Amino acid sequence: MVVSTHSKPPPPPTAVLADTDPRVLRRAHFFMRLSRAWDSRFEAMARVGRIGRWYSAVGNECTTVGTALALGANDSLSTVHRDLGAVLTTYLDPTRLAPALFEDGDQTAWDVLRPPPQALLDTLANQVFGRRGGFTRGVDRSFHYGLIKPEWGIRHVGMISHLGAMIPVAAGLALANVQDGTDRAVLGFIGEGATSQGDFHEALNLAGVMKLPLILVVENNRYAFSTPLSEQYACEKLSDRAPGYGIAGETVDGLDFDAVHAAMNRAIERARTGYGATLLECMLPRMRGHAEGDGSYEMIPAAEREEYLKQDPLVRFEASLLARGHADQQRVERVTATARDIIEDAVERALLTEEPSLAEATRPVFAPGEVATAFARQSTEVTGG
Amino acid sequence: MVVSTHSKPPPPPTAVLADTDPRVLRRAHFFMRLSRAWDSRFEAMARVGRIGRWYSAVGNECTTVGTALALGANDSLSTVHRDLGAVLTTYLDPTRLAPALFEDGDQTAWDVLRPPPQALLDTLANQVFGRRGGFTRGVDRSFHYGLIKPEWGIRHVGMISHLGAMIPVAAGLALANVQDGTDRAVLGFIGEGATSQGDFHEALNLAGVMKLPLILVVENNRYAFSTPLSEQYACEKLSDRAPGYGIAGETVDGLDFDAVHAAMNRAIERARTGYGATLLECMLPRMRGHAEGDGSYEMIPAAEREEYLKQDPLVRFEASLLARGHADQQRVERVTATARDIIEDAVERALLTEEPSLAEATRPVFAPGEVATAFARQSTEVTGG
Amino acid sequence: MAETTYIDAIRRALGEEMDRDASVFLMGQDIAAFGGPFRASRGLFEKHGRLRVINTPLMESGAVGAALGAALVGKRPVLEMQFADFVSCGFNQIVNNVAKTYYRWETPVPMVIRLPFGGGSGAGPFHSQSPEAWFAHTPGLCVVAPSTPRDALGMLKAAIRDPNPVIFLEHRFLYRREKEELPAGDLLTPLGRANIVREGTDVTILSWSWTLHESLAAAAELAREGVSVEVIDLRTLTPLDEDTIFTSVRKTSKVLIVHEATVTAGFGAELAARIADQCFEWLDGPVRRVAYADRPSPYNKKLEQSLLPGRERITAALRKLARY
Amino acid sequence: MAETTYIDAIRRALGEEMDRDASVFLMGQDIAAFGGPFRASRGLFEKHGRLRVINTPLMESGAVGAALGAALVGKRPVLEMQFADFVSCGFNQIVNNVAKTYYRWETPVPMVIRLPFGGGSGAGPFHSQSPEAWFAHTPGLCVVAPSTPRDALGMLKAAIRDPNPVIFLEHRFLYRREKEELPAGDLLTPLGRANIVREGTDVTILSWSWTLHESLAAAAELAREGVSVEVIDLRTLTPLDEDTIFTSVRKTSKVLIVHEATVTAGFGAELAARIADQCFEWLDGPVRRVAYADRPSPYNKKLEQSLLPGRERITAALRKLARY
Ligand SMILES: Cc1ncc(C[n+]2csc(CCOP(=O)(O)OP(=O)(O)O)c2C)c(N)n1
Ligand SMILES: Cc1ncc(C[n+]2csc(CCOP(=O)(O)OP(=O)(O)O)c2C)c(N)n1
Ligand SMILES: [Mg+2]
Ligand SMILES: [Mg+2]
Repeated sequence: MVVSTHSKPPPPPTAVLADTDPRVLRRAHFFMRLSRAWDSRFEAMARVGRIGRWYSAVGNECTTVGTALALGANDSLSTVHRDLGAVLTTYLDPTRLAPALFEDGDQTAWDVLRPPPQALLDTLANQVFGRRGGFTRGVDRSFHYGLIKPEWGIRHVGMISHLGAMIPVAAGLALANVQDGTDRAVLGFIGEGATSQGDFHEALNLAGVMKLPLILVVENNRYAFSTPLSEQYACEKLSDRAPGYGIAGETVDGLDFDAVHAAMNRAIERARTGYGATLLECMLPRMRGHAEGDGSYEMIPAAEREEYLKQDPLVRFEASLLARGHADQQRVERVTATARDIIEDAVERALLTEEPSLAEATRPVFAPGEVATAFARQSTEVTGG
Repeated sequence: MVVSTHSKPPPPPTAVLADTDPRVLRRAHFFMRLSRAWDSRFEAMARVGRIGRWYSAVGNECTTVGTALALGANDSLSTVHRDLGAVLTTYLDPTRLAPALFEDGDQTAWDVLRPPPQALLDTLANQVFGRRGGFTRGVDRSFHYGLIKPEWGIRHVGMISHLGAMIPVAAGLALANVQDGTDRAVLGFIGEGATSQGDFHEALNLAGVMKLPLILVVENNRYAFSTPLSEQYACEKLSDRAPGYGIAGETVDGLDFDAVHAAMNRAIERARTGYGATLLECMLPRMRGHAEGDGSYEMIPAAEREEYLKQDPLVRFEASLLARGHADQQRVERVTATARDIIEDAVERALLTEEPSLAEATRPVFAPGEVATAFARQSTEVTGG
Repeated sequence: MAETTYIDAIRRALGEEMDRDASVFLMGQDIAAFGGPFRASRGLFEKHGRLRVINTPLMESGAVGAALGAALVGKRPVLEMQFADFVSCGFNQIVNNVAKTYYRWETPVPMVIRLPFGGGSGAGPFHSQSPEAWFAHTPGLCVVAPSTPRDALGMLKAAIRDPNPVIFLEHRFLYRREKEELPAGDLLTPLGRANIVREGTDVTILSWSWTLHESLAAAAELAREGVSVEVIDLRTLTPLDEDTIFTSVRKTSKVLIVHEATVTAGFGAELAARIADQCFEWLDGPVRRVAYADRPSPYNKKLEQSLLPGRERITAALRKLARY
Repeated sequence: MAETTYIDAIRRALGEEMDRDASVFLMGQDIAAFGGPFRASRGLFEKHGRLRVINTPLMESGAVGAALGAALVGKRPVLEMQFADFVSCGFNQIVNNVAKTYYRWETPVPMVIRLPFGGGSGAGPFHSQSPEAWFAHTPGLCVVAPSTPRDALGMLKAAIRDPNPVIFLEHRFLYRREKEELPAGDLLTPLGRANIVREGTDVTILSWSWTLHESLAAAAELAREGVSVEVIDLRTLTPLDEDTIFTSVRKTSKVLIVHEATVTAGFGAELAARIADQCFEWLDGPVRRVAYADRPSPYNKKLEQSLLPGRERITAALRKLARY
């Protein structure tokens, strides 16, 4: 880990949590399984052509859940296309969603703030299908939406397709926190491919200069569409870029829950106490292709593919749960089954919901006011439409 | 200096030239004085309002000349607004321009290739004034032109105002060299302010991945317009960014000619032998404001300004010439006077030349061919023009 | 009462809105202690401090993106591009991120991007451009270009208060040349409303910003020749105030569109298209445009002047149209 | 003879020009071994190697700039944007660097930027856009949009050989849907020339790319109703083939402009403006446009279809115009 001495701050907090709190591990297990169950269901639908495209998050769960679990109410989250785990972790109160799996003391203050989990999950499923009941009611797809609900403690900004473009936006969320004098942090995700974009650079440089409470997690799954990392960058580790921005940088094994969670907790601590930003690279196995069935998976050498499939973070996480005695085989199975049932239900319900109303197509491009009114008065609203 | 081990190349050449060749020092002295004389003349004109704007290169001479002198015929040069020294060094055969100052053996093979120096200097002076005789004949200003003349061994790409935008272009010049299988290198310049642009990142990352023979010199004069480096970046040295691209990086004292020239020679050697790119940061004193008379100079604390004025690279260079016995006081004065006279002459001549022909305003936007012909046929060429 | 220049009106608007609403803040290169190259924010850093008058590093894309992030959680950023020409470096953030957010998410993006634009000062191809058409073609952006200190003040205040992204074009040539007396108080100019600056009956001129003033000069010239020209200052380009425009064109039956941007696919084309569609039956002559030739802006002042759509070219076009 | 799809015509053009001229090379994301998402370069990496079929990192601006650098010293780069929507990330390099170089330096910039664009496949707001107007408004760029495999082949070859930057718009919806028999040999389609695809006497349709096909379908429908529609495929937008357009409009006296890009300040506005100026005396009806509403492209296919300017909307507009 490297920290800038440019503006000579005292050394940042580096304490590693000795062992992760079992309550955190229980949550983590549930959300990782929930994320995996969702992917399994959607991959199956993609295979039979029931949905057009699916970007699988299989292999990313330990990283997305392990980092997002360190957030508190009204921290911000900025996600891209493989961050379902972080979304679920940030949105849902697991103690209400799967009460049988959690103990009484497992509910947190933030959980209480959050809305009924089932409704939120249903909205998310609708969103992904582009249905009427989704966050954008069919106007945009999958994780291309934002959910900014301070009253729920949720500040989540989804993506646009242009990769890299959300990193400055995440920096802006962090800037607002600084302006407001809060200690709230921002967790953003990005693939290793998108680190080549200019926006990555401009945002992290700003974060360094302004000491913004931003944690950017690079999900390094070694491929960007078909492009291997040897054609993407030439540094040894992407966290080697952190010193160039005067921010903290770490590279961790994205399959090691404790390592990910501890690194994230260090980063959060730095963010909350004014030491600024962190670039946290998590090394992940490429367990799936770019999008299901687009031919990119076949570009990975077969032996390499097999190697990655063996590195399943869920297998490793559950083995460690069992080994450390935090769960028995029966609980592992119960969590898996419960997660699968919850997702199956949500998907089935979403599939039954209506298509969006056609009126959504021409819904306003402007928020209500003078401009919106003037826009609606134009003849192009009729003839061009 | 850091070199990537990402793709595990053998260690790059690092031999430091023990002491700079006296012929190089003679040239360097002349070009530094030529650059300074030009600035003095233009600063004087800016002060009395005879020219609109002037971006002074005072303080940059040791860096621009010390790096450009390491180039050979058909290496490429990419300059921004304070790189007059590099332009002069690349264009002019000093042995023909100021024969009295050079010995018989001082002319190089490249000098012979180059056109008569006086004509080129006159064109340059006309260019800066926006006159008919300039490279762009009044259509663009100062260093906003390109001079690509392989028959002269000159491949010079000037700037657009958008800072950072020329770095990818320089990378493209380097790419063409690789495609052509030559060992030719590219020297590009950029201010420390412009390193914050996304294009800096995208270009250096490409250079790292493709091992492009690109040397990017950062002229770190500690201010970008009014912005001090503490508000520009938060790393300790900008060369700390090199490891993030898997390229070599060095920071040198831009007032130390031998250090600059040696670092540049190392970089050139790496470029020629396939070890790829170098980010070479030269620390410079801010001896002038952003543009003459724009109020930015006054933003620098007075004590700091004085400090910078004391660091004049020419003073230091001449002291070292004298101390090392490479020149006596008389030669120093002769070089200074000759440089001044050459520039005075060129400027006077340029001031007497004609304004551009009005027809230049509507000269073609397209190179001759189908498209240019179709363009000229349009009615907007008449009614809109 | 003292006269207020265009640039002082901008500064007044920024200052008043920052006083009024703590969520308003400024971002840009060299805008803090230096006050920006045109001194639009002079004094505001001293008053509001470094968290509300933020010097950014030398970047555009990252600055737009960061402003968007702050706007999403309730801030009202006002971002200065040092010159409008540099907005192309932040183009993607504006057209794909900022512009599309409300339609997609129904989350308001209150944000102003100030663009000091235009030519006339011999500043060459990269400090003279008029980029409004790119943004007018992008759904979700309100594009405005006031031509007077009064409207600069009133529209900037309105833009800062509007819940939508506003591209705010300020002509550099007008900054210190246009001045007028402005009363105290909270002066607002509605967005989306054109202004009939001069009434007339024979020809309508549609223009905005610097060319509006040139158009007025040409109209005065034509008046001496007995031709009555109505001059409309569009002020807001998108959304367009069609009522005012169509009513005028239907009255005069002839229209000349004048703008500084290059002619092909400039915003004048859109005006011509709407008029050719909606006013066809009323037209007594071709819809004409006076604009910049399809060329970059040359550096040499005389060359530049030869391309600028100034009063002579407007006058000549008016004469032709009046005789048509 | 086998039929060639639009995308195969693109690949054929790339292959033939690479064979013909060693200075031609390809750059883009995932274009090497993978062949690009649409497989436009399939097989070319194997044949020409990694220095002529270059996978870039995930960047657009840097790629355009690097292509420019190579072009300045005699290369002929053909750059693929993975989707046209991403070209906004390289916008500054295109509009300020690439487009302005020849005017400023008189150094040719032979370079093609391929943009797989357009909607119709439910790909949402960021994989469906039609960005031609931004570039048509930028002096120094040639903007083309072929609608058939024959023209895709001939125009891409001509574009690669031209000494100027060409923005080459390929409609994704046509890639595998349009096919035709193509003879062997060096087929070239001149740049700057429109094509009268269907002759008619009552109304002229001006269109390009996907909407050209929809326009033809609408014209066929109108023929059954006794209305004779002339359909012109612009093929090149800038520079515009005014001769062909004006001759047709002066013949039919009515014109419908059809494009997929959003209506306001789209390239259709420029067509309308030139016609309202140059064909005023011949017009027997308003100049009408059928285009996309001023909205981002919604994700849901039904929503998207409701906004797309397809044959029904064109047919309805034609009927109205014919009756006018
Ligand atoms: C600016 C931009 N350029 C190109 C693309 C096309 N594209 C979509 S995903 C992708 C690869 C992303 O790789 P990475 O960032 O590593 O994420 P991963 O898919 O591996 O999780 C590319 C090139 C894009 N979305 N945005
Ligand atoms: C993309 C872009 N944004 C903003 C500017 C305005 N600008 C011109 S020079 C300058 C400062 C440049 O600083 P630096 O790179 O350090 O070079 P220096 O002038 O110190 O040599 C700025 C901000 C610009 N030219 N280009
Ligand atoms: Mg990846
Ligand atoms: Mg500087």
